[in-house]
Amino acid sequence: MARSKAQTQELLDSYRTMLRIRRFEEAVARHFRAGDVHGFVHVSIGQEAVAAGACGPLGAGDVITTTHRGHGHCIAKGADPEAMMAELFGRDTGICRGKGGSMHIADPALGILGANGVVGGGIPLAVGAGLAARVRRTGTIAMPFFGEGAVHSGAFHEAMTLAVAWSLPVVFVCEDNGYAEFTRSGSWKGPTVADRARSYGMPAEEVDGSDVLAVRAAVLASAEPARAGDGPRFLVAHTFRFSGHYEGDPEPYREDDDRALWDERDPLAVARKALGSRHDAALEQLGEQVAEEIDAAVKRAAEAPYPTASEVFDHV
Amino acid sequence: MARSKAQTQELLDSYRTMLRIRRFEEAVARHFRAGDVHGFVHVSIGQEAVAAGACGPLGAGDVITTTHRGHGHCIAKGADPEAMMAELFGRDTGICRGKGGSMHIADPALGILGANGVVGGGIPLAVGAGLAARVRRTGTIAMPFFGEGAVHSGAFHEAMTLAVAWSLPVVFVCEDNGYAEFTRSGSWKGPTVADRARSYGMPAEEVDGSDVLAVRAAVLASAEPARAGDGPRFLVAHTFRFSGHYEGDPEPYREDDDRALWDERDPLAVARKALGSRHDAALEQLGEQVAEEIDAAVKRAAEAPYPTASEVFDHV
Amino acid sequence: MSETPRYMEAVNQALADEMERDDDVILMGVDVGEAGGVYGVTKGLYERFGAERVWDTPIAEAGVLGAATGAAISGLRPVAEVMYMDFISVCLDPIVNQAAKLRYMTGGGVTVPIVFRMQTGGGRSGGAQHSQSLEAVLAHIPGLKVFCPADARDAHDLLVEAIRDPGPVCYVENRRLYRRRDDEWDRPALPAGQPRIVRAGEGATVVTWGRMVSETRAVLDELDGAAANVELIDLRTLVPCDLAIVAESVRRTGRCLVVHEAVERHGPGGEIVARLVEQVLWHVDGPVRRLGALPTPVPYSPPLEAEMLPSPERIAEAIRALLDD
Amino acid sequence: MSETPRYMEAVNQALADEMERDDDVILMGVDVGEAGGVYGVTKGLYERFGAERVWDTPIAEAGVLGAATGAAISGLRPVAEVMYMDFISVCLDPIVNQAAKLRYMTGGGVTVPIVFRMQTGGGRSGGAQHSQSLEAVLAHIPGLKVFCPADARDAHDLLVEAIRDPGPVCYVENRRLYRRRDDEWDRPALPAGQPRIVRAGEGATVVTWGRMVSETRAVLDELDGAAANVELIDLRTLVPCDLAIVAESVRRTGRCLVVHEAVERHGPGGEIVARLVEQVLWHVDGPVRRLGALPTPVPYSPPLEAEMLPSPERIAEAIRALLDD
Ligand SMILES: Cc1ncc(C[n+]2csc(CCOP(=O)(O)OP(=O)(O)O)c2C)c(N)n1
Ligand SMILES: Cc1ncc(C[n+]2csc(CCOP(=O)(O)OP(=O)(O)O)c2C)c(N)n1
Ligand SMILES: [Mg+2]
Ligand SMILES: [Mg+2]
Repeated sequence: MARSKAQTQELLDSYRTMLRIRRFEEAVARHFRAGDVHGFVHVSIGQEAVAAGACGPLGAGDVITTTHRGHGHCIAKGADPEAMMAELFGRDTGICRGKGGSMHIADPALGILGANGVVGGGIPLAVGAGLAARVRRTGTIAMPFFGEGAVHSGAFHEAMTLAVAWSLPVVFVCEDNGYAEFTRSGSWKGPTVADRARSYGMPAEEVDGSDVLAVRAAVLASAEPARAGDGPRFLVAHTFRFSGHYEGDPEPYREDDDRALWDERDPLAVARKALGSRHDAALEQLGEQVAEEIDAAVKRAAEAPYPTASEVFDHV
Repeated sequence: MARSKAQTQELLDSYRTMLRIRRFEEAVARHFRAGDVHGFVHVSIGQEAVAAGACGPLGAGDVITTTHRGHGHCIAKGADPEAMMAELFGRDTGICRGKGGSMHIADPALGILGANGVVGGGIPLAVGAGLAARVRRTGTIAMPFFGEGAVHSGAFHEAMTLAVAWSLPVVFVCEDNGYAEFTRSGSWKGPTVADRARSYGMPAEEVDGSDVLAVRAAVLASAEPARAGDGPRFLVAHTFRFSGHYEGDPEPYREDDDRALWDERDPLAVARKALGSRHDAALEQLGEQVAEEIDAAVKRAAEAPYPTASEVFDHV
Repeated sequence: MSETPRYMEAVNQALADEMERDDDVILMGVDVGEAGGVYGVTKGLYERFGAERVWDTPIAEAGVLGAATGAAISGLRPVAEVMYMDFISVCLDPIVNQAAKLRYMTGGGVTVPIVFRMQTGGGRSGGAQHSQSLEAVLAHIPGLKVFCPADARDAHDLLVEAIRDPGPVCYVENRRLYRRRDDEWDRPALPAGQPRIVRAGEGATVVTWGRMVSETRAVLDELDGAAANVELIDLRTLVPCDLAIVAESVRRTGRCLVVHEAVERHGPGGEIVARLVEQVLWHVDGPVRRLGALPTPVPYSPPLEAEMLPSPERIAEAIRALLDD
Repeated sequence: MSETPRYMEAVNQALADEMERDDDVILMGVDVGEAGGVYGVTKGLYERFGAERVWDTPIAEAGVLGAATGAAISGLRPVAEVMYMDFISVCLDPIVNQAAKLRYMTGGGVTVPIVFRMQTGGGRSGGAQHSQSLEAVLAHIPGLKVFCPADARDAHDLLVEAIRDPGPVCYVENRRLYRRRDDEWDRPALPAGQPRIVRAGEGATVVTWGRMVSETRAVLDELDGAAANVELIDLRTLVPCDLAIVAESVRRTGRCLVVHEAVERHGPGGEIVARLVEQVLWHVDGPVRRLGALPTPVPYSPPLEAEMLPSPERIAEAIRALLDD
């Protein structure tokens, strides 16, 4: 299918977002190994197309909630990688003043209501944001991101139930990235995620989570009726967790053929192939820009001061 | 359809069970008003066919869990009305030694793992009993009873998910009795209970909960494959809560046409009609027997001693 | 003036006034809307404010409280009901891991103006799952405030304060007080955190909250001799809680008893005793003690439950022992 | 003998031994099976005992713990894992309202032989939802026992005891101890409920449990003068908990500090202080104090978290103050 000029621009923009996420997370992983980034860190390498494709079409007033694996969603929704990196370095200039870290990264002013360390925990929060949008007639939508592992949780069920019961402007985005920790997707007898979603009486679509424009199109199609008051929508993005569950994961559970998928599933490679060679020069330049941006983010994070001890009592 | 002799006997037996439940609960309501029965009391008048029909075909090793509205299930599974009445009177001779009361009535030795004061709370317990049956290869099944109000709870979702994931010998029985507290069934946009159940990948059947033989037949059909290791089954019994939500409920929320349903939905009337006039004499005698049994239960409960204070520390 | 409002009417009035004052205040809970609440506490609010302000919910408390929390960080001020405090067991995550922590985790990026309304009330054979006083569980969680009004005046004022608070407040009613009217309805409002001397005395100090305030007062009114000369303090809120007034009292009286309906073991009294001991150890010449419920689930049978909970008899006995030892 | 087992190996060994001994013992939890647990604690058990004994579960903790409870009253002895103690927020009902109360509510009709394995461990930037020590919440609930092993010996022995216990036990590991080996692996097993004197002394008594035992011991080993002469007691289990040994110590030393990783406010220290004060008030000539974490959510940033949790410096300072005041 031929691509319009606008679509090409969207693809270029999305590529940039994905690349920023990728380079950011590669830096995070490096600096985790170096001991600069602490605690539990989960990167979304391989899943960038979902973040970029889903957040791209959102407006400033739209909100997201995310999971323990939320860097990509934050960047795609507009968070500043420098402030994010400073957060992960535990610095006072961090996006949460060093108090959140990777698992709680957030920028509420940008509609990023936060990562969440509790599987399923962010889904009801987004439903509540949708409720607020309805009550306040803001015309905005809420989008919870969550993994396929979360759909067994009571929080998922109750959140879905409320969104349907109250026809809330929510677009649920489930990223099926092949694993929940060390357990392969589909290990549990039961319906597919999309069928599960449909069973609540909610339209659900499945989309190739490595194809950023496909994700984008699906989100656009879902967001419109949700925004118009036609009730919630659901997307399942089939994607691929290239890294371990957490940084440091030795991944003994990986199956041999896993890595083989990488070449065809890497969303950056997919986008690049779609763009063809015509943009090589521009993309090369973009690559340098992004590398510089992330290098600078790391540098400034490393130079930033830690919070002073007395700040422990702030914001309780 | 002509009824076999065996079926007639089943109907007579079931009628007896239903009548014992009815008279028991009528006495409970009376003695609640008199101040002999305490706390929160929920009777199942109008729903006796579900208890009798579902528990009738169970074996001694099969287990049930029930809800805040559990007297009927207990009696149908074989609990002694006298010990139950003593429990509700708070006496030392009570089936739980006075410690449980109506909302926690139980007789584990008979496979009655207990009523539950937490909506949804008993469902995972039954799934666990099913797990034990599988692990221990007992050939028994577990049957959680719950109301249609419970299906929105996370406990329901997680319990269903596990039963399917592990192919457990569980027959779920949802009683849709028209109300959850003061909220009519079907008030919430979303799937029917049966469709919800099917969405987990579990066969589900709907049955007229006022027709005891229909319930019985449905349970028999479901129990067999569940017992044989073919995974869980689900029944929705459409029934009718004739009383208030709790004893003392002024029921301002009742709709006018509600009571009109009573004549056609009363499971005792339905069974009696099916039996025809041929058994009138026998049923009259049965009525007297049951009345005597319940009167005696009340009398002995009222005469029984309260637990002594030091028993408060027993069984912690 | 006609009769002063009952405790439950004071709750209703606070809700109505705040909903009138601030369009962002909404209610959520099982049967809080059309039915007016299982105890009638929210009666009339659905009719008055409509379905976009008063949200009946399915029985899905974890989802509802999570949604309420999400709404609170999106500009609303939800008052979400947990029908019985015992049921925090099914919805603790939104209270404890989300609402309590979101402001902190975001470094001040959000405020979480939410009230978790819940009620307790043992002593009426509610059974083990409908009778628990779990305020200590909530008070242990940084980020949560915990209010426990003991009379209609405080039921009103503390709820108003809770709704206006920028952070999450667990507001714990006692259903056995619902129908009570208040001698002191005209008492001026006191801020959360400040205990109130209910009855002056010099022989000992008794600290309590919730239903145990009126229960203890009635006991004291019956006692005579030295036992009558006891100071009674209503703590009102567990968090915040400025113990200065209590410490001053204990320095004066030299003896202290903390009474609560919650189980004594690892209950809220431990905190109060430990803090008082820090502050007054060298001033006391008598014991600093607790009296709470026994370490058992709440039994159904009336005599067993009476044994398990702090009864007037046990309170009287503990006060006498306090004065004697 | 070769090297003594690490803490996590001691847990694994107790599980293996009990599963070998009793076919009714089963394991349940997210990734406890094929993967051997997220920290490797259950490694090898799936291979050894098979899928009917070691149950990997979906992320549905309320369902899983409820099912484990149902299995426990149906003849099995499940050991169900909550991956992080913080997540009791999503599965408190089966722990608190079902397992803890079922024996009581049925008047002894069932026993509930179940172990809830969970782990905590602040101080490594786990963030607000992966760092909490919530043992006080569980210890407050009648019907639950709470074990908090501080070293490999107890990790093993207390788990064996927990599995054999006819009632529910919350068994709280500390992941920061997982890789530690034990100086005293040959120490004889002590029953739950009995505190252990880790280090004798006459100047003051410090009571603690979990990771704070080794932390405090290290601090004491560094101190000199009077401060070195401090008795250190490992409480080992919060419920049951016989304080006689502690009270005897405090009568001797005249001063006491309770140290814990949990938040101080309404934390487990309050109970211990309150009980000690009851027993030893007239024998102490110094303070009876607590040192716990500050009343804030656990911050991510290392210096903030170090400030929030009881650090070696703050422990040392508190001990010096205890001796000086
Ligand atoms: C309630 C809860 N249970 C368990 C965990 C531990 N845990 C963290 S991530 C994870 C797997 C989540 O899988 P999925 O939802 O597919 O997200 P993914 O990691 O693949 O992005 C688990 C079990 C948790 N954080 N919260
Ligand atoms: C977790 C929880 N939330 C709320 C309640 C209060 N409550 C008791 S019964 C009930 C309605 C249950 O309706 P349904 O499941 O249909 O059962 P029914 O009463 O009709 O038998 C509610 C909301 C409860 N007991 N537990
Ligand atoms: Mg996944
Ligand atoms: Mg119902």
